[in-house]
Amino acid sequence: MRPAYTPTEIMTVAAARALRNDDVCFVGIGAPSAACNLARLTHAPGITLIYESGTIDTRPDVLPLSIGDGELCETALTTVSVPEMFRYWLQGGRITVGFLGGAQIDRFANLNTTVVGSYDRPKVRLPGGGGAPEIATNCGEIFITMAMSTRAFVEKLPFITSLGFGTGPGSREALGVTTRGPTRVMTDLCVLEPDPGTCELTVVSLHPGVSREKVQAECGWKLRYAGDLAETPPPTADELGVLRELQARTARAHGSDA
Amino acid sequence: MRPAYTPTEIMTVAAARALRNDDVCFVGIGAPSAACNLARLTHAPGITLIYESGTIDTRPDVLPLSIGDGELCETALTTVSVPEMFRYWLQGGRITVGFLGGAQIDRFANLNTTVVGSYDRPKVRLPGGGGAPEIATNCGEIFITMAMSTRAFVEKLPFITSLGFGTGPGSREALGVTTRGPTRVMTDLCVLEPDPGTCELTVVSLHPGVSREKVQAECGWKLRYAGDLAETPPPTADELGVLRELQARTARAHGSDA
Amino acid sequence: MAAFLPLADAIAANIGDGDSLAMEGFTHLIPFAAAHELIRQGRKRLTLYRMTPDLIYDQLIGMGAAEKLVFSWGGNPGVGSLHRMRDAVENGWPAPLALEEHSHAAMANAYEAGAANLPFAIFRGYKGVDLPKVNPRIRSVTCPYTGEVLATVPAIRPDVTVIHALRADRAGNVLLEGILGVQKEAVLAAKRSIVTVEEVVDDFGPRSPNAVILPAWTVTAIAEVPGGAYPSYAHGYYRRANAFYKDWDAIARDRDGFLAWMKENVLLKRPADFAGYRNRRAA
Amino acid sequence: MAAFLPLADAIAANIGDGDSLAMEGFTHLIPFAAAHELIRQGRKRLTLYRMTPDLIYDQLIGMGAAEKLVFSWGGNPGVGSLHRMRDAVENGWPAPLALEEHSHAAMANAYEAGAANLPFAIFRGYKGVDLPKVNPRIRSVTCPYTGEVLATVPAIRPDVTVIHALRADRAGNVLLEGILGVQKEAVLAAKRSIVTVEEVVDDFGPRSPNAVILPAWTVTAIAEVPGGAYPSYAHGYYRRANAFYKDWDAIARDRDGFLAWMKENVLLKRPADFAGYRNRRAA
Repeated sequence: MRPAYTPTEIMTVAAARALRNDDVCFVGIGAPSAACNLARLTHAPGITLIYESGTIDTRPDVLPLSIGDGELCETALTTVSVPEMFRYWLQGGRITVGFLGGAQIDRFANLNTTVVGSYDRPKVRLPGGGGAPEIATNCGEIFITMAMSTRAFVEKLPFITSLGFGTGPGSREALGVTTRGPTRVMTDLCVLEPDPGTCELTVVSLHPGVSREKVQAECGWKLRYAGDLAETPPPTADELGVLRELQARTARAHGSDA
Repeated sequence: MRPAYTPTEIMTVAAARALRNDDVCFVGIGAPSAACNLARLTHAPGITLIYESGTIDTRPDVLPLSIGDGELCETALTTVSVPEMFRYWLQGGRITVGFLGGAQIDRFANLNTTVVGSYDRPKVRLPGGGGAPEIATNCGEIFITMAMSTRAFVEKLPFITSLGFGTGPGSREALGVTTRGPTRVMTDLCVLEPDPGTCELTVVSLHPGVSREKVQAECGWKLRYAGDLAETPPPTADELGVLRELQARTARAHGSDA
Repeated sequence: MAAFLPLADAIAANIGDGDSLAMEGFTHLIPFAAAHELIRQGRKRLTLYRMTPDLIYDQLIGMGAAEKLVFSWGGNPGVGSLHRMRDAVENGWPAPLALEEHSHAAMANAYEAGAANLPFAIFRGYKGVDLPKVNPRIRSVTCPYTGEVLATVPAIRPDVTVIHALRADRAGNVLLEGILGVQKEAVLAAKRSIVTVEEVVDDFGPRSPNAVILPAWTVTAIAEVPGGAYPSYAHGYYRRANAFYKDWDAIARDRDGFLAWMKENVLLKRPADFAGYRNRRAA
Repeated sequence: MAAFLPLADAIAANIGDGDSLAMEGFTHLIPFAAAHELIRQGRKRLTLYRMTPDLIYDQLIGMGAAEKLVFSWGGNPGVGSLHRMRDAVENGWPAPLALEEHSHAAMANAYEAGAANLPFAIFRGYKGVDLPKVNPRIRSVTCPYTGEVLATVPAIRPDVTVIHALRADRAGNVLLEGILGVQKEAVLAAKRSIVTVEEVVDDFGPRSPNAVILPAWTVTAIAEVPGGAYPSYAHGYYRRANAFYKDWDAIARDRDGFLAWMKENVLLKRPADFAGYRNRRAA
C-alpha cells in the first residue's frame, strides 16, 4: 500500500517538530524554509524566522523561492542590511537554530556545498558556501535536512564547506567554537543525532516502514544505531494538511508569475 | 566711533566666506555652526552640512544649541546612526571641510580641548576630544575658528587633542595622513594661514582697525605676517543682516523653551 | 523576551551596585527618568559608559553613583562645563572618579563591535595626538594586506544598557526614529537592557520596511515613562528644553545648590512626574 | 554630483574593458537592464564582484565579459546550478573564469570595510573549513586585548558599482527601500557608481527620518529605467518573476540555446524594453 505521505513530507515534518516556539531561526531556502514555516503555522506560532537577506521575524504566506522574495520583507517586523544581518545578528550570537543542507555530508556532520573533485579542477562546481561557514559556528545549534543517498552521505568529503564536528570529539572546542553544532539531521528515511561520546551521526529513529538495510543502502559509511532506536511518529493529518496547503499556495503563486 | 559689527561677527563672516557651494562640511557647534549656516543662507546655498549626530544635508532654520537638536533631523535629507556617521562618512573620506575650535592652539594649529595642567592631576578638566581627533585627519581640510587671547594661543600645548601640523613640515606625512589639515584660522582679530614652507600659522589679513600690536598682544608666540598682508573685507550689510536674523531667530527659539 | 515593568522595578531587577552601565542617547532620547530612578535607589560604584556624559551623568556623578567614567566628550553642549564632573575629577567630590577617555569615533566603533560580538574594533584614528599616551586601552593592529597600522579599541560590553525610545508595541518590540545615536548598538552589546518609552501602542502601523526596531527578544525590560527623556527630547513628542540646559550651568556650579536641586527635583519625585515636564514650552 | 544620463551613455562613460565591477542587489533590485547594456556594449576582461552571482552574472559570464569572479554563492536560488558559470569554470567556455571565493559574511564585511575606507575587515568565521586553504586572500589578525584570532578579508573597492534603486529625486539623491542587501556599501566603496531607478520624482515626500538614501554627491550617474530590475523585483513596483528563474535553468543549460536567447532578448533589445517586462504577471 502506498504511504499517506511522501518521504520529503515526513522529512519536513520531522524538522518542523524539532523547532520550539521561542527559537530564533536562521532559515535557508527549500526544505528548511518549508519546515520553519510549517512549525510557525502549527505548534510554534511565536517562532522568530530570520532570512539572510535581512528580514527579521518574517511571516510569509507562501514559501519564498529565493531567500529574498518580496513576501519576506512585506511580512517582516523589519528588514536590515546584509552586513548588519551577518554582523549584529548572526555573529552577534542571537540565533538559536541555524538550518543547513548540502550536497554532501560526512559522519561528523561536516558539509560540502563547494566542489566535487579537486577545487582547481572540479568535476562538479557547486554553488559554494554562502552563509553556511559562519552559520555553522555562530548559531546556538544546527539542524540539517538532506535526502539520503550514497552520493550525499559519504565516507570522506572532497571539501569541507561548513564545520560539523570536524574529526570528532574536541574538534570544535580546539577551534574555539563554543556553539553546539549539528544536533539533528532530518532525512527522508530517518533522523540522526550525534553520539554524545563519539560525535558520530547515529540513527535515532527510522521513519515508518523504513528498514535498517534500506537506510544503510543510501549511506556511504557504516551506520550506527541508537540503543533505544525509535520509529518516527508519522505526520499527523493536521501537519500534512497545513504543509500541503502551504505548498499549494506557493505553487499557485510561483507558477503564475511570468 | 563704534564698529558696525562685533569681533565675533567678522570672525563668523570670515569663516562663512571660506566655504564653497560644493563643500561637504562636518559642522561643530557654536561659531562653526553659525558660519556654515550663514554660508548656506548667502553665497553657498548648495553646501552640504553634516553634524556628527548623523544628520546629512541638514538645513536648520535656527542654530542648534547641541549637535543633535531636533531641528537638524527634521530638516535633513536623512539621518544615519552615529557609528555609520564616523565609519562611512567621516572615515569614508567624504567630508571636504571639517570645522574645529578649541580651548588652546599652538603655532602649528594643533589643538587642545582635553586638559590644562597634567592629565592625571588637571588644573582644568576640559570636555575632551569628541570627534576632533578623527575630524582633524579624515576631512579634506580643516577650518578653525577661535577668539584670540594669550590663554588660547599658546607657545606650547599641555595636551594635543587633535593634530594640526604636529612639529612642522612633514609631520602629517610621517604619520601617513594624506589630508591637508588646517588651511585657515579665523579669529576675532585676524585670519591666519599656515606658511607654505614652515607650516607655522601666519597672519594673512587683519580685520579693519586691528593693529599688529593688538594681535600680538593676544598671542602667546611671536607672530609672523604674510608679505602681502591684507585687510579683511568688512562684513557686508547683507551678510550682517542674514547673520543677525539667524541669531535672533535662534535666541527667540532657545529663549522660550522651559 | 521583554517584560513590561514599572521603571522602579525594572531598575531594581537589572542594575546592581558595581555594575557597568551604558545610558545612551545622542542629545536625542536621553533616558533622564531612568537615571533619576537609579539615583533614588542609591546605586553605587557604577562604571558609566557614555559618549557624551552631559547633564544625565553630571547628576549621577554629583550624587556619588559612579566610580569610573568611560567617555569621549564631557560637556554641556553649547553651554560649557559639567561642573559636577569637573568637581569629581579635579577635587574628588563627592568621590574620586576614574576616567577612561576615548574619541567619538573610537566609542562609536566600540559599541558597534560590541553589537557584532567582536572583541575589538579597528579604525583610522588618533594620528599624532596625546590620548594614546594616557589611555593604555588604545592599541593597534597591522593590516595583513597593506601593512597599514590601524587604531583599535576594545568592544564595549556593558552589564546593562538603558535607553529611551519612542514606542513599544504590545509584543515588546521597540521603535527608534530620528537621531539614532548608538542606542541600538548599545542595547545589542549589553548583557541586559532597559528601555523606557513614550508610549506603548497596539501596533506600530504603517512604517518604513527598514524602520529601526529592536525585537522584543533583544530587550530585557520595558517601562512606559511619558516625557522620560526630558530635558532632552523625543522626536515627534516634545522638543529639547534648551533653556534648561543653560539653567543647569548655574544649578550645578556649587555643591549645595546642586544638592538642593537634586533633592527637590529628583529624590522627592517619581517617574510619573516626567509626564508633566514634557508639556512645558520647549524649543 | 550625480549626472542624469541615458543608460547607454552612463555605462559607456563609466565602465571600460578590464574594470573591476560590482553589480549588487540581494535577490531584490538586481540591475539586469544595466547588465544587458554592458553586454550590448561588448565589455571584456571584467573582474566581477557579487555575493550571489545568479542569472545576471550567468549572462555576463556566458557572453564572455568576465575574466574573474569574486563571489560567495553561485547558484540559481531555489532552482539549481548556474550552467553558464559552471561551463566557464569546468570547461573554460566561452573563456576561462578565475574564481576568488569567500563566504557571505566575508563579502558583506568586505563591502562594509570598503564603505568605511578601511583596508580590511575582521570577523569570526571560517572555523574548521577548507576555503582558507584555497583562497590566500583569507588571512587573520590577533585581538590585541583578548588574543583571539579573527578572520580577515580585504576591503572591496571596485572601480565601478552598479545598482538598481526605487527612486531618485531631481537633485540626484537616491532612495533604497525593502531588502537592502549590500548596495549602499557597494556604492560608497566604489570609485564610480551608476544607479538605475524605477522613476525620478520631484521630491521623495514624507518618509522615515532614517530613510536609506544615497546623497547625490555620492553617486556618479543615474539612469531612469523602469522595470530595470526584471526578472528580480522592485519593492512596491513589481514582484519577482519566479517562473522566469525556473525557466532560466532550461534556457542556460546548453550553449546554443543560451546564445539564441541572449541574441533575441538582449542583443536585439534596448533599455526601454524593460518597461514592458514589469507589466507581466509576477508573483
